[in-house]
Amino acid sequence: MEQIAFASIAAFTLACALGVVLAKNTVNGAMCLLLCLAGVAGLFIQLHAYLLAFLLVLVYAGAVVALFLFIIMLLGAHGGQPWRFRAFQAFAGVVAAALLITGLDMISLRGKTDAGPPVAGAGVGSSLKLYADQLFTTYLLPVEVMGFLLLVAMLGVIVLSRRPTEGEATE
Amino acid sequence: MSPSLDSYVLLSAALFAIGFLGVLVRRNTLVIYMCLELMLVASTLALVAFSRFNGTEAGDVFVFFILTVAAAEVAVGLAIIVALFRARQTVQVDELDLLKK
Amino acid sequence: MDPSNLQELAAGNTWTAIWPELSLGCLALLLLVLETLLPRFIHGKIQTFSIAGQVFILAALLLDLHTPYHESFNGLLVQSSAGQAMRVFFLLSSIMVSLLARASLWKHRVSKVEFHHIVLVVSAAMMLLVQSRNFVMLFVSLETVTVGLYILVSYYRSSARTLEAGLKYLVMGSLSSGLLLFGIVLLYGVAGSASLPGRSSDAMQYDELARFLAANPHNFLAAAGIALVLSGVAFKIGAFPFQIWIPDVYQGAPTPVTALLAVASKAAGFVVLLGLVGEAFAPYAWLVVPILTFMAAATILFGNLAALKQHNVKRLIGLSGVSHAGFILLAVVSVPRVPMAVGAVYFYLFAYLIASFAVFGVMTVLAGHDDSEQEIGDYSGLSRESPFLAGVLACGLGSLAGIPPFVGFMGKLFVFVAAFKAGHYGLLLVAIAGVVISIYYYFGWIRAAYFNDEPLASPEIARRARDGAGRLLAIALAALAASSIVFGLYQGPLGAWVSLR
Amino acid sequence: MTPTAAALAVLLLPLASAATITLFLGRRPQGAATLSVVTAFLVAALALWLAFSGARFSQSWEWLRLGSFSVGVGIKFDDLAALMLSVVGVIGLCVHVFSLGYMAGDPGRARYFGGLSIFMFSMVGIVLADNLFMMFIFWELVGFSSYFLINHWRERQSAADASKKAFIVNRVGDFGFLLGIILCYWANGTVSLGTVGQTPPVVFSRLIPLLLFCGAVGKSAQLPLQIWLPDAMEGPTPVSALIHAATMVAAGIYMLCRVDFLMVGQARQVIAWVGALTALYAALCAITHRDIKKVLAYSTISQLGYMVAAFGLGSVGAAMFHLTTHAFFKALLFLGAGSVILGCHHEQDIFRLGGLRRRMPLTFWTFTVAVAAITGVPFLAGFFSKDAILALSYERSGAIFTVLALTAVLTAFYMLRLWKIVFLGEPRSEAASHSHESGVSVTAPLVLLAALSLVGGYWRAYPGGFGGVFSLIPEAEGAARAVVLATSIAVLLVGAGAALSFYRCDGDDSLKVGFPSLFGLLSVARTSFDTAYDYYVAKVQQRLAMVLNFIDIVGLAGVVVRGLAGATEIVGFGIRALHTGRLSSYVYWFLGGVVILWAYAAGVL
Amino acid sequence: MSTTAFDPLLIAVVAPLALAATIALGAPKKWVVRLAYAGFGIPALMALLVWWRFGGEPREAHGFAFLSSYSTGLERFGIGLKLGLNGISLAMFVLAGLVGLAAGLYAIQSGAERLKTYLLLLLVMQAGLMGMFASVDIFFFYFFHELALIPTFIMVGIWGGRDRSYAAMTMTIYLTAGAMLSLLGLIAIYVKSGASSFDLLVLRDALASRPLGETLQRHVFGLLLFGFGILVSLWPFHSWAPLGYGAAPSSAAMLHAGVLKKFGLYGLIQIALPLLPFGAVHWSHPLALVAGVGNVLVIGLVTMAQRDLKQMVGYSSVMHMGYAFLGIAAGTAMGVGGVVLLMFGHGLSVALLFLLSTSVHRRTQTFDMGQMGGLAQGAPVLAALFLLATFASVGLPGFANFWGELSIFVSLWGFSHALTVVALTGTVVSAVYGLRAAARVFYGPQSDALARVVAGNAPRDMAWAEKAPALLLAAALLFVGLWPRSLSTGINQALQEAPAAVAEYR
Repeated sequence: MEQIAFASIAAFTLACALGVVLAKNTVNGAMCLLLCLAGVAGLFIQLHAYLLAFLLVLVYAGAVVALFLFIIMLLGAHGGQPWRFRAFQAFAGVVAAALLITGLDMISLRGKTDAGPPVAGAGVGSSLKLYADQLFTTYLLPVEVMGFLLLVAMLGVIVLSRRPTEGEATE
Repeated sequence: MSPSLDSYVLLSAALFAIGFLGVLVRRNTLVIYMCLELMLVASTLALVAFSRFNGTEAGDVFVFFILTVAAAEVAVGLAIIVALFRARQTVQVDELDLLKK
Repeated sequence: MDPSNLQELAAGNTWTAIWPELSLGCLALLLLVLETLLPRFIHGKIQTFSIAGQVFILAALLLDLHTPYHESFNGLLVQSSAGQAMRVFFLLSSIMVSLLARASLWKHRVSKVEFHHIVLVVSAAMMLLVQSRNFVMLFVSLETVTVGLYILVSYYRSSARTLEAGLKYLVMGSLSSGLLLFGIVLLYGVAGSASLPGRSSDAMQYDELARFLAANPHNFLAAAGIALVLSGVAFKIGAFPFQIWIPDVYQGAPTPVTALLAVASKAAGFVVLLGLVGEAFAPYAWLVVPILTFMAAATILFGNLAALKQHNVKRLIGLSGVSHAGFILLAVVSVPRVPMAVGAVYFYLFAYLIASFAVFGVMTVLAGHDDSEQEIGDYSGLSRESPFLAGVLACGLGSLAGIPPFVGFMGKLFVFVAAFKAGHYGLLLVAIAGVVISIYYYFGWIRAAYFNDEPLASPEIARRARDGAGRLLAIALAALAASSIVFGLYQGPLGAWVSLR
Repeated sequence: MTPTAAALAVLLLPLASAATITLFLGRRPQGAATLSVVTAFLVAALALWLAFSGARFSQSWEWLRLGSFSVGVGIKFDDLAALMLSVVGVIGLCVHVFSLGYMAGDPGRARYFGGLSIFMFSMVGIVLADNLFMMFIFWELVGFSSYFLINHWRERQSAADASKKAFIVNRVGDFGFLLGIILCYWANGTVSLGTVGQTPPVVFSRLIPLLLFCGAVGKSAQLPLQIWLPDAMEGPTPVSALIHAATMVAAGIYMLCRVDFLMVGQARQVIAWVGALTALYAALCAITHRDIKKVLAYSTISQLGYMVAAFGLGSVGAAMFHLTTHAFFKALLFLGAGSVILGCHHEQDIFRLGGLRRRMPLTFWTFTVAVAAITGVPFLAGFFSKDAILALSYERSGAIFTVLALTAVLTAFYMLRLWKIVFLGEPRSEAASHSHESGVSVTAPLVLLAALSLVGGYWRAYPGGFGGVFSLIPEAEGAARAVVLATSIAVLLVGAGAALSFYRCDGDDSLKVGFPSLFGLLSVARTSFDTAYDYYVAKVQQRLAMVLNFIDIVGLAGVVVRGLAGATEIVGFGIRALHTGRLSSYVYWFLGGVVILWAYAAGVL
Repeated sequence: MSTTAFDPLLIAVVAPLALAATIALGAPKKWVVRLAYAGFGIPALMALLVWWRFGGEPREAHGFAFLSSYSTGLERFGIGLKLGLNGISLAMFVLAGLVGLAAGLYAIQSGAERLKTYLLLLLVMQAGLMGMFASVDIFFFYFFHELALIPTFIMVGIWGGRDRSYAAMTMTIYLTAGAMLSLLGLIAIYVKSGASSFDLLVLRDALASRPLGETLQRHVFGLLLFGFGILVSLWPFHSWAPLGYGAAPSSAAMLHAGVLKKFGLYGLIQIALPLLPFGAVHWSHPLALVAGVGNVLVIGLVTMAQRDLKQMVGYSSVMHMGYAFLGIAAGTAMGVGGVVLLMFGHGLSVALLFLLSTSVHRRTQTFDMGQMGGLAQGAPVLAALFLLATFASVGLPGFANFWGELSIFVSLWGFSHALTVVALTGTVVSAVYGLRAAARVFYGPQSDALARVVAGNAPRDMAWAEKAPALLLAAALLFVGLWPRSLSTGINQALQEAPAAVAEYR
């Protein structure tokens, strides 16, 4: 049962991921990304990381993809630019894909983890309490740094997207 | 029987590769950026799987940081793309070649 | 997890150990506060305040240089004398960047305080980065640095070039972060694997990982992970083939940011690399050393050859920086066999800091509104218009070229000795070829500044050369030029201190 | 004064004089001249005192030591050196005094006398040297003084060329000389004349003597390096007398006599033949020349050939004896010629002179003595010495005897041609008709040398004796004696008679008029060496130099160096072009990097 | 190892630097020249002083005297400023002092544009030269060399003649390549000796008891040979020399060709031979062949083909370096001692020739010998000095060069007969080009071209300011030429070890 669920979610996720890459229309691409993330969240749940699945949906689907869509609309960039394949680009793409697949194969074939079944009991990703314990003891410093990171990002967004003020030199 | 760790890792690697491929072949900055996000998500998937199967904790905590970083990065990245669009009226990377040689 | 354990863990967070980072953070916040509190017309002074604050922290830091090697924050960080050295390094660089920004920002109508704020935060993050002994900490501080730099690179948002540079840096940077992250994940996963000997419960920790790797000397997944992590770090230091973004981004970025990228960000990358090569990946020298050897050779050759025909000074300095990364890599690959190579890396970094900022200083002073278009030809006749700037430039370039009596020569000497001790003879020959090629373009630059009889290319540049740097920047530049000679002649404190390990 | 101190004084006085002139007397020609002449006088006096007091000694000081290699400076004063030193001193004094008159009014007098002093120093050095290195040192220095003095009139292109030629040709000879010395050093471990002479020297081949002989070939103008000496007549005439007739050119002979103990039979044979052929060849050349000094120069070469032949035939005595007498009469000839030139306002073409007998009687008579001496009129100096050589050759080698006898005929022929055309008949030019005898400083040396030419052949009369040398003079006995005597008188009569009867005192060369083809042949023979060398220098050596220069500049500095730089630059351009500015292409670099690293990690690479 | 209160070596190094710094920091204009006089005079005085005292000075390790050391903070690294002289370095030290003084005096009166900077750079160069030969620590030996080298490039670039930019660039790249290779060789010795010290005395002790392996010696000596060889213009790596010297301003050319270039030879003698005797033997034959045929014969002939006076001097200097290499290849005390004497003599004579070439140029406005002639009439002193310099470089006895060449030739026979012949051919060749140049420039009637340039005015002879440096050099040439023991005794003492070690392997 779990196998079937995994297989179907995995297939769905992969398909959506491919959709992101292949979609002509940017909006469709963003929707594919959203679905793909949902798939990953599903896998998280299968891995008992409920909290993380929730976070993923919340942060990614709720914020990130929404932001993407918002920007796409803002810039009017959804009008799907046609795929402009040139022979060289196509060739390079095929080669790249081949190389990546080879790399994947090697990882999967030679890099077997030989892991047994999942360790019993839920990980920290499953409950908010355990998670918070970790975050506010061992990983307190990174959390603090993350605060600064977010502050910087916020300032950056403000600075960058403010309309050029009067008299600011433009080219 | 539950799916093996290897299958999760393989799936994550595949997602990662697809993301990379997207960065390679697409010319639309926004799509490229989405593909980059896809790569990050692929990493989190492997991380969670490893944590689960190995019974270690750090991975799960790490995911939190990755998600936060990704959000911040997206915000900044999109701001840059917007600013660039304002300056150049395009989101196609092929048209961005003021800096070369 | 019982509460007492939590108490214990919380008590492990010895905040005093990171007082310089905290002070920098506070200073950064203080800047924002001052911006909102103070009236608009004295906002310019906030920049000076920021510099003064940093100098104060630097002074305090210099009083507290020697620190025994110890862990803090439950092993997330490690404090040591080398860490102190790098704190000084990043402070120096951020002071210089602030000074340069002060000279550069007024040419653009952009918000100034935020710039300084971000520089401070980025510097603090770099300090944490080089002290990290845990991949979570590493990633978080690295991303803080990176996100900060995304913003800084695109800071002159009205310039299409700057934004293009920003986008390129953004995409390449995110890509490399992705590679690094996936590598970390692979390592974490394989090291936690229950079926392998030496399983580690917390493989994010360097020492845990090293223990696991030592027990599994030829694990494929670990090797793949290491390769990916190295790719990510190689992006930071600009090692071949992950250096390709450098000239474009350096050219487009505001000059102070270019300096930050070229010096601090690169140095941070190298110290991270040292930590990885020397500690976390030490058992995998069979993999790391050949990869880095290849990278070093290719980087030296590529950087120098690409710079050979480059006329844009920012691209040139970027490409020359690539070649310097190659030289430092030469020392890094020697680390597994020769302990003194670590000292060589630190010394080289300091030499590079001194020399680079001297050059960037002159570049900033001479730069107009659009500083991405400065050519070597623009420097012709500089020595007549401003002997001071020309002298500083000559000291900087001489040091970069590695000729005595400048400090850069000592840096190269240490690196060469280390590489020779480690037996990398072929690499040394490549390095020598690189030095010889590099002489060509550094000399071309000096030639423009000194030998050309024609006046400066444009009256504007001539005016800027005559106006010179502001007083603070001039003092800093003079100090850099002087120290490039003094430390070349008398390595006393620097030499002893850097080779403390 | 101890003999050693005296010898040192002889050596160093001229050096001191030269130094003083260079440093302080450059603008005071009179002072320079006086100083130089006084020095020459002191040198002559001390030299004669040393020679005749019978002091014979040797002493040496180390001058340089590097490892096992040591160069000494020392004095070896034996009979040979005493004889040579006396000759140098006397001739030197005569020439110095003569120069006072000859060079009066020349603006470069100070330089000239400085040069003479340097020459005296160098020449004395050769004479006194007790080892071959030291001899080589002074050997080179005389070459330099010769160069310097030939070049005295430096605004003349011909003087500049001649001096250069003299030095370079000598260098060619010295090339062999030095090589010979080096070989000798390695064979014997020393080149001290005393040490090598006492123990049986190791002469591992004919090479050493022949190489040393090269030095003599250059300095004494033997075939095939004789070309420089006629050109050297560009220098002032006293210089020609002193350096290019009496002393320096004879140093080659002196040197050979010094290293007599190194000689081996086959080498001697070569040396004898070179000498004999030189004697004959130079005599032939002398016949056709119009320049009074150059005729004398060829005569000098010819006589030097005699001496070399004598040495080659095995007699140091005969060679040195002829050297001594030749020094007297050849110096006299040159000084006489100088007197003529001075009297005739620097007219040197003999066919534009004539009739000087009456206008310059003293010069005429002394010159006549000299001509008589060189042609071997009995009981004059040349007669004895030439006889000795003829006798020697008669004894040792019939072929060489024939050659030398033939040369003697020619000598008489060209000398009397010269004598007759210059002094007899009527003046054939303005200059000659206004000629006049010069002052006492010019004539006094002539008289002194004439006296010496008259009596110089009676070697047994020399006070103090140079037994070490003169006892070695061979004397023909019995029938041989008669044959030699007859031959020498016969050749004199034939040669002199032919010249006197054949040449007429008019403005043209009778030989050229009478036998144009013979004259042409002789002229071609005379210039053939120069033609050949000029061809070599201009067409071979210079072209080779140009080709190598081309290769160096175009090939090495151009193609290789610039080419390498260019190739690097092209690579630079290529790499620069990799920065396309397109993000998408940059991503491929990352992909490439990751793939390479993966491949290496997987062991594929 | 005592640090004496009065250390003439340190003074000789520091004085020019300190005065240069004073000038750089803005000494009043009228003081600049006076400071420069002091800056060149003090090292020369110190050099003469140590020359005078050297005989009576006690010898410490390996024949070195005047030893003193100063810390630069890198003791742990085996680097320290250690000064001292043995007979070989004494000769070079004196040479540097004298040529430096001459070059300085000549520069002061040259009236060059931006004279202050010019003098400043020359002073730095002078300090480097003095330090180079006074250093017992081979790191500082290298360091001082580079310190002197940099100003050369700059001077060629700023004050050079035609093609100066290209010349400066070529020179820089060539010499950097040479310097880097030799640095690598020095590092190799440092690392492989096991002594972890750059102190030559320590290295000698260490390697005497435990010599490097033969393969290693071969490689390291090869590195040093090629590195130093490029610096000394070993054929075919000589292209920079005529080009650079042709373009260099006179004082820079004097100091570089006269003194700085000897760095490579000095390094081979003082470092490579004693420390790597087997390597020396291994490389001696190829070295001798290249130097003999390439430097002496080929470059000798090339020199003959030159029309440009300065380039000719440059090429002739390349040729004479061939003799020096031959002496080193011979490897005996005789040969190597000869090289030291030759370095001394050649340094003086080539400096003199460059000085006089510039003086000629000043009067004729050209370096093209085809256009000159008859200069001796107007400028007899110049002519006399030029003749003297020419004969000195041709190897006439009475000048310092002669002793060097003689010893080299004699020693060479023991090494290779054929090459001795080749080398001796060089003496004829050098006479040809030397005298030809003298004749073309000074003798014969005044050329039309020259007459046009001077336009009726007879060229003036040298004034005292111009003459003094030339006389200084000439006097030194003659002094050592007449009294070679003044140097050879010390040189001989210093050559007790190395040739013996070389001989062991031969």
